[in-house]
Formats: sequence, C-alpha cells, structure tokens
Amino acid sequence: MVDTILVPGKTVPLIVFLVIVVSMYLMMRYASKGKVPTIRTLPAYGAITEAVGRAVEVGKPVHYTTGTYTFVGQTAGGSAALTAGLSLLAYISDLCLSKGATLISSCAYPEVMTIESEILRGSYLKAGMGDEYAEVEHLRYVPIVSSCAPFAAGVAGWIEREKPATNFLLGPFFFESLIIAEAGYHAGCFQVAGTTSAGYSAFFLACCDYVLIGEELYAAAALATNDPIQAGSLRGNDVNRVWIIALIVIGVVVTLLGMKTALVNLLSI
Amino acid sequence: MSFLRSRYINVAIIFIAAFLMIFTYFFNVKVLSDAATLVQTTVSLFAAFTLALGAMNLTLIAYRQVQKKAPTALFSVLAIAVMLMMIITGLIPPLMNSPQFNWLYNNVEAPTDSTMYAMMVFFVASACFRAFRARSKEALVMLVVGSFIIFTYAPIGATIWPGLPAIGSWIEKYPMTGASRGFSIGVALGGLGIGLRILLGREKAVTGE
Amino acid sequence: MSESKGILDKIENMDVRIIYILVIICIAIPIIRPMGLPIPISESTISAYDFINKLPEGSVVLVGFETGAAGWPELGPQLNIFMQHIFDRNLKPIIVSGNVDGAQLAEMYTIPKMIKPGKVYGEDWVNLGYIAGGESGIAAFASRITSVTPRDYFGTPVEDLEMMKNVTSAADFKLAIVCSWGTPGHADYLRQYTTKFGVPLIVGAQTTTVPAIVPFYQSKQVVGYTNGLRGAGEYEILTHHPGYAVASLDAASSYHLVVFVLIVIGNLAIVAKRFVKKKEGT
Amino acid sequence: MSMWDILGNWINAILTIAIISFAVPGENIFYRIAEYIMIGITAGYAVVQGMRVVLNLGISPMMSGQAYMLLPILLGLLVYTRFSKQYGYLSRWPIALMVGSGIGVSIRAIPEVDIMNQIKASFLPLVGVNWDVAVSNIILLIALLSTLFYFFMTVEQKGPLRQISVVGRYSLMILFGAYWGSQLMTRSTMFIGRMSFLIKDFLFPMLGLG
Repeated sequence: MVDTILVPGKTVPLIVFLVIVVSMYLMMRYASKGKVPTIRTLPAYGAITEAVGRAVEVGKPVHYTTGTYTFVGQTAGGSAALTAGLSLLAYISDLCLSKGATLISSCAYPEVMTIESEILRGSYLKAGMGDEYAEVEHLRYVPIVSSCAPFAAGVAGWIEREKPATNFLLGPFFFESLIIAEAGYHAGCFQVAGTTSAGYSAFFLACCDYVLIGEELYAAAALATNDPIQAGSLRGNDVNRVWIIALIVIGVVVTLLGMKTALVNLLSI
Repeated sequence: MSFLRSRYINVAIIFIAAFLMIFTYFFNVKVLSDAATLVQTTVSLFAAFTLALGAMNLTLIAYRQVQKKAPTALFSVLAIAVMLMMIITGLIPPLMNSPQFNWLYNNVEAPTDSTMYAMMVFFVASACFRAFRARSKEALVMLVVGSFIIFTYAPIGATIWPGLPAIGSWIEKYPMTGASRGFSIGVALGGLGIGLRILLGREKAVTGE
Repeated sequence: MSESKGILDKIENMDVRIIYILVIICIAIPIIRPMGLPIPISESTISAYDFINKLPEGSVVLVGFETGAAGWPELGPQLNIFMQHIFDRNLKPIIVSGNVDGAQLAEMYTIPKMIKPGKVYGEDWVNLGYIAGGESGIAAFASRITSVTPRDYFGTPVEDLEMMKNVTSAADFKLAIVCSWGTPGHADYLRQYTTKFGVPLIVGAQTTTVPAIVPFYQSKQVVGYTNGLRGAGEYEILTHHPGYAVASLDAASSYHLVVFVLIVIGNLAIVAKRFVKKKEGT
Repeated sequence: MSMWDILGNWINAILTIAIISFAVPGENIFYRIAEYIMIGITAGYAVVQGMRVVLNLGISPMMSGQAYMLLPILLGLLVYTRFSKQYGYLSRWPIALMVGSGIGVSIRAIPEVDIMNQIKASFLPLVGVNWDVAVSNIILLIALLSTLFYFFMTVEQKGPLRQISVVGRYSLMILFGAYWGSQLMTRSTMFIGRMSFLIKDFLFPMLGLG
C-alpha cells in the first residue's frame, strides 16, 4: 500500500525534508521560549547605521531596493532573500525616520510594491508621522515583465540625476545589481549590499563599501528584526549544516573503504 | 465582514496551496494530484492577471504627475503613449501576431531591452578594473582566479597558451565546485527556513499584519 | 617623485569613459575584420552533441526558449544551432517559454532560419507558447501539458495537433533542452522535469551561470551543457554549420584581452605606487 | 526593403545609440526618452500577453464547457482591488495562492536537488585514483567543508574555528573570481549582438558596403 502511494525514489528526500523542517521548527520554538541564540558579529550590519548617518549629514535621501524579484513563480532562495530584504527595509526605514533622513525605495513588481508600501506606512505611523507618508513620493515603481532592463534603466538613471547619499541593495538580484551599483559608485553613494546569489555578491564586492554574502543576509535580517523566530531558524540552519558536514565526511570515509555504491544506493531510495 | 480582513485567511490559503504542492511531490494520490494541477492552472491564470498591474500603475503615476505639472510628466505621457500603441497593435488579429505588433517588438522593444542588457559590458569592464586589484590577499586570490577563468572562456586563451584554459577548467572543476556547493547548500537551507516561517504565518511582511 | 605619483594616481582613478570607449573600439574592430582564431571544443559541448546525435528519430524533445530579447544575443545562437541539429536529426521539438516573449522570439528569429523544407507545423514541430506562473506553471505543464497550454502559440487547441496526440506529459519527452537567462532556468527544469520525470536535461547556458551548472554536470544531473556564445560556436563547428557564433567570438576574445590588459595596468600602478612610497619613506 | 523596414532599422539604431549614450558621455535627455519608451513598451507588452493567457487558459475553456473556470477568473479579478482603499485587502487572496504554490513548488525539491544530490556527488575517491585526481578531490572537499563552515551564523568563530572560516572565505573568493571571469563572456556577447546590428545591418548597408 505504502509503496504504491509513495513516489519511487522519494523516500530519502522525504526523510531529509522532514528532518530539516522538524529541526528548524524545534529551534524556532526554543528561541521563542527565550533561548535566543546569539548571532555572530557582522561588520556590514553595523555599517547600516553609519550609512544612514551619512545621509543625514549630507542632507540627501537614502535609496533602497530589493531588486527585481517577486514571490510568484520564483525560487525559494529568491523568496528567502526578498523576505530578508523586506525585514531590513522595515528596520532601515525606522532608523531613517528617527534620524531624520528621507528613504526612497524602488521596486519592480506590484506584489512587492504593495508589501513595501505597507511596511513604509507602518514605519511612518510608528514614528507618529503618518500624514507625511505618500506612496508616490517614497516608493518608485518601475514595472518590468520578463527582463529587468527597464528597472535597471529607471533606477540607474534616477541615481545619476538625484545622487542620493546612501544606497542600500539588499535582497535577491539579477543583472540590474551591477548597473545600479555602478551608478551608485559613480554618484558617490555610500553603498551597503547583500544578496544570496554568488554571482551578484561578486559584483557587490567590487562596487560597494560593505557586503553581506549569502546567508549573512538572513543573519542581518534576524538581527534587524530582533525576532527570536528568525534567530531560531538560523540556528536551525546551523544544526542541519552539522549533519550535512558529517554525512559528507562519512561518505568520503565509506568511499575510502570501497563501499561507496552501497551508500549511494541507500541514499537513493 | 471584518474576519475577511484577517491575515489568517492569507496564511490558510498559503498553507493549503503549499501543502498540496509538497504532498503531491512525495505521494501519489490521484484526487490531490488533480487538485494540485488545478491550483497550478489557477496560479498561471492569476499571474496573467497581475501582468496588467504594471500598466495600471504607470497610468496612475502619469496621471498624478500631469495633475501636479511635475517636470517628469512629459516623459510619463510618452511612456503611456508607447504603451497604448503596443496594446492596440497587439490586439489587432491575429492576437499578438499582427505585422504592426511584430514591427514594434522588433524595432522598439527588442533593441531597448537588449541594449540595456548590453550596457553591462562597460560596467563589468570598469568594475573589473577596480575589483581585480591586489589590495589584500583575498583580492589577490580573486584576481588570479578571475584571470585564469577569463582565458578559459575566451577562445584567445588557448591561442596564447593551452595551459591557461586547462588551469582555468581545473579551478572550475575542483575548488570552485566545492565552494559553489557549500554556498548553495547554505542558501537552500535558508530558503527552506523562510518557506517554513511563511507557512507558519511568522513572516508578517509576506502574510500581512 | 610626486610627479610620477600623480600619473600613477591618474591611472588608478582613470576616467571610466576612457575604458568605455576602449571597449567599444575593441569590440567593433573584430566585427568589421574578423581574425579567425581557432576554437577548441569543450567536453561538455561534445557530450550534449553526442546525446542529441544518439536519440532515435522521431523522439519528442522539449526546447525551452527561456529568454527575452535582451538575452537573445547569447542564447539565440545556441537555440538556433540546437534547433537546426534537431531538425537535421528528424527529432520532434516542442517549443515552450516561461518568459513572456520567448515563444515569439522562436517564431521570429529561429524557425524561419532553421526550418528545413518539408517540415510541417503540428506534425514535425509545435510551439506551445507562453507558460505563466513560473515554476508552478512548469510543474503543471510537466504533469499535464494541456493544463496550462490548452492552445498553442497560434491559438489552435493542442488536441488538434497531430504530433501531440501521444504526448500528454513530461513522461513522453526523451530530452529537455533549456536555454535560460534567469527564472525559469536550469534549476526549475531540473526539479520539475529531471527529478520528477527523469527527463535528461541539456542546458544552453549563459556563461555567467556556468559556475552554477558545473556542479550539476559533475553530479551527472545535467547530461551536457554549452557555454554561451562560445558553446554555440563549438556546436556550430560540431554540426558543420559555422555561422554567427563562430564569426562573433573574435570580438569576445579581443574584449577579454583588453579587460585583462586594463587589470594588469591597474595592478602595476598599485605596485609602482607602493614602490614609490617605500623610496620616499627611506 | 520597404519603407517600414527602413524606418524600423533607423528607430532601432537610434534607440540603441541613445541607451549607449548613458555610458559615454553620460546621463542625457536622449537616454531619458529611451528609458521611458522602454518602460512603456514593456508594460504594454505585458498587458497583451496577460490578455492572451486569460483568453486561452480561462475564457475559452469556460466557453467550451468547463464552466467552473469562471471561479478562478473572478478570483483573479480580485488582484485589481488593490487600487481601492475599502476592498484592497481582497487582492491579498490571489497573491496568497500564488505565494503558497510558489513556495511549495520550490521548497519541495530542495532536499533532493540542492542537498542530497550535492552531498552524494561529494563522496569522492581519495585512493585508487591517480595522485593528481586525489589531490584535486581533497582540495574540492576542503573548499566545500570550509565554505559550509564559514556560514555558521550562531556560533562565534574563535581560535582554530576561525582558521577554518578564513579558508572558507578564501574559497568563496575563488568562487567570486570565477564568477567575475565568466561575466566578461556573457556581457561581451550581448554587446557584440548590438554592435553587429549597428555595423553589419545598419551602417554597412547605408554606406553601400557588403
């Protein structure tokens, strides 16, 4: 009975799926009960405050973008980075309002725009400046369809013209990353960037003052939101990493003993 | 009707849809598989509906700019005019296949899109000029690896010295593959974590307040 | 001393426009006057070529035109040469795209060039058009084709197409080829076609995504890949149809060379500056 | 060539040059015009594409007997309520379905594609192969394990752990260097496409050259 219901070859993936999900859930529960794990220090995260401070000094706006990604029909890694970027948007928007800097965010998809608009409005309400929020002024929406070219063109052009003091690029990115980051570099912006794509992290290393590489973006989001659940899920990642490392080492040892085929077959059930 | 505004409806919809997709991947249950396919068809349909949102927002922005007589109003009006041209020619039968539509696509959309993409050629060159400077040991590693890969991909590398692409391919096949695997396993774990948080309704950014 | 330092500073902080103009020149010259540098053929391209070459005639092959107009200069040559090889081998391609304009690009730029006389639409090849909904859409397409594409690109119901009579899901595909510049990309195809239905996958890659594809090729989840314009050029040579890709590769080479020279100059300036500083210090 | 073809070629070339002018000499009015044309035309294309999918996937099946397709169509229309203050929350429902299905579809395969298959591919032989392959495999494993280690986020990395993490950082630099090298090829290809058009399809015919 079970054989006919369970798709062949999916037993191990199902077990792995359950192991990861359950361990993460447990870590999140521990964290929400007060055992919040500490997150290691990230220089780029500390630079966010400095970046906003610089914008206040110069009296020019702060620009923020999560790039051209949306939740619909994209990869999980992308959704995760986008969610992290949105958490950081909330944090940075609060920071800007408390220090007196103007934040302008650019986005490319209507779903993301709706969410960002809610975040910004909430931030203004929290600071007691609910009346001052205007979607048209604080959110730049450059619609795109399949190619991020219009977004890249629109944002890079705007940065060249307005020359904001600070430019945040936090989220999942496509090739617009380099066009926007280069425009920011030449406009003299202080840039803090972070993404989960290896290729675009490399871009950011060349153009930006501080970079959050890969999972450091998730860690920064957890630090920013101060949310025990997010910290717990980071701990969950670490726990799973331990057995992944162990399994690789075991696999190498088993291969040394000449029993690789048996292990691979076992893991392919 | 205030319960309709509750975020728990969103969370419930997200959870059910995601559960269907995950369950039918691991298990064969005909009824649920059919339901999953129907949901996916519906998602495709919804995605098609959202495609028009961009145009609507653009129109709204243009309208407000004209009202305020903003300096960018003229540009926005130009964008709207072009947009209408594209829509009208697209609707001439055969749908999206009329010569007028293809002409616009071929001579306006395709060149602007691909030239913007092609602009990267400049930015990559100037950023490379900056990135590949041996300021630190880390940058030196990047510089050396990058140089070998440059000559692995460009045919000229083999003309200069056949060893160049050989070393480049080795880097790609061993140390880079290792680092790439480590990087992407981590990102994948993070993706699962965030997926779980969304399913549990713990990501207020996504599910709404 | 300070004079030489000034020059070095200038080199280090060169006006980017000089770089930009250099780039334009170094790409334009080989286009006007190609040099004909030899193109060594990579193992991954050969393995893709061999796989297609060994498929039995009449096999159904899914070809994903996952690109917009902007990605065309890199992915188009690969798609063109794949399609040409497919038609030469009398395989039956199904064209789809998760990008809004991919199917249109196929109709405008590939089919008119690569089609062989005697091939009939609906019997020898079909274009099922756009699949909305990203990876969800692909997953639905894989489990039942008509669930997301009930009609083809031209509006004909899929049931009425001769070739699609016995093709209902991804289980009927003998091969999937994807040329993608983002999402949906090789990862989505791997998850939905290869992992779920066991369809072998060939990737026509953008060079930038090759580092992400190599691990999958190493782990044998991808049977072969072509690396950007370079890969297209290699494939053109393998199939004895040298064309656009082969002719354009010289320009790519000269660009790489110029960038490399720039990098060297930038680093020499740094080293020289350090040297000057040291001398001033003593 | 017809008049339309010639006109098209000219527009094509002018727009291309207008956008390139963003790099040399810099931001200018022509670039700005091209920028807004690009934004407008993409939005227009999306509208027509959306209509076609709705027609094929929703309306025509509904007309040919699948009456239940009316429901998804009506729900899809809720997307547009976001412009209303009163009913804006309704637009969240279709988006929730898209988000849920998107997350489900993408995370369900992660354990297999991104984790297990990658682990299995890392069971590399260290003996019984040529020494160069063995050394290469060891290097791969070091890069893999140290990179994995680098991303331990909830552990403060001190002492010997710090050293592993440093190796991980260098491995990442190898990865980034490789990405940089690969960028040049893709990006030059794009530009070659545009230059080929400008030179071979526009300039040469105009000057009467082959």
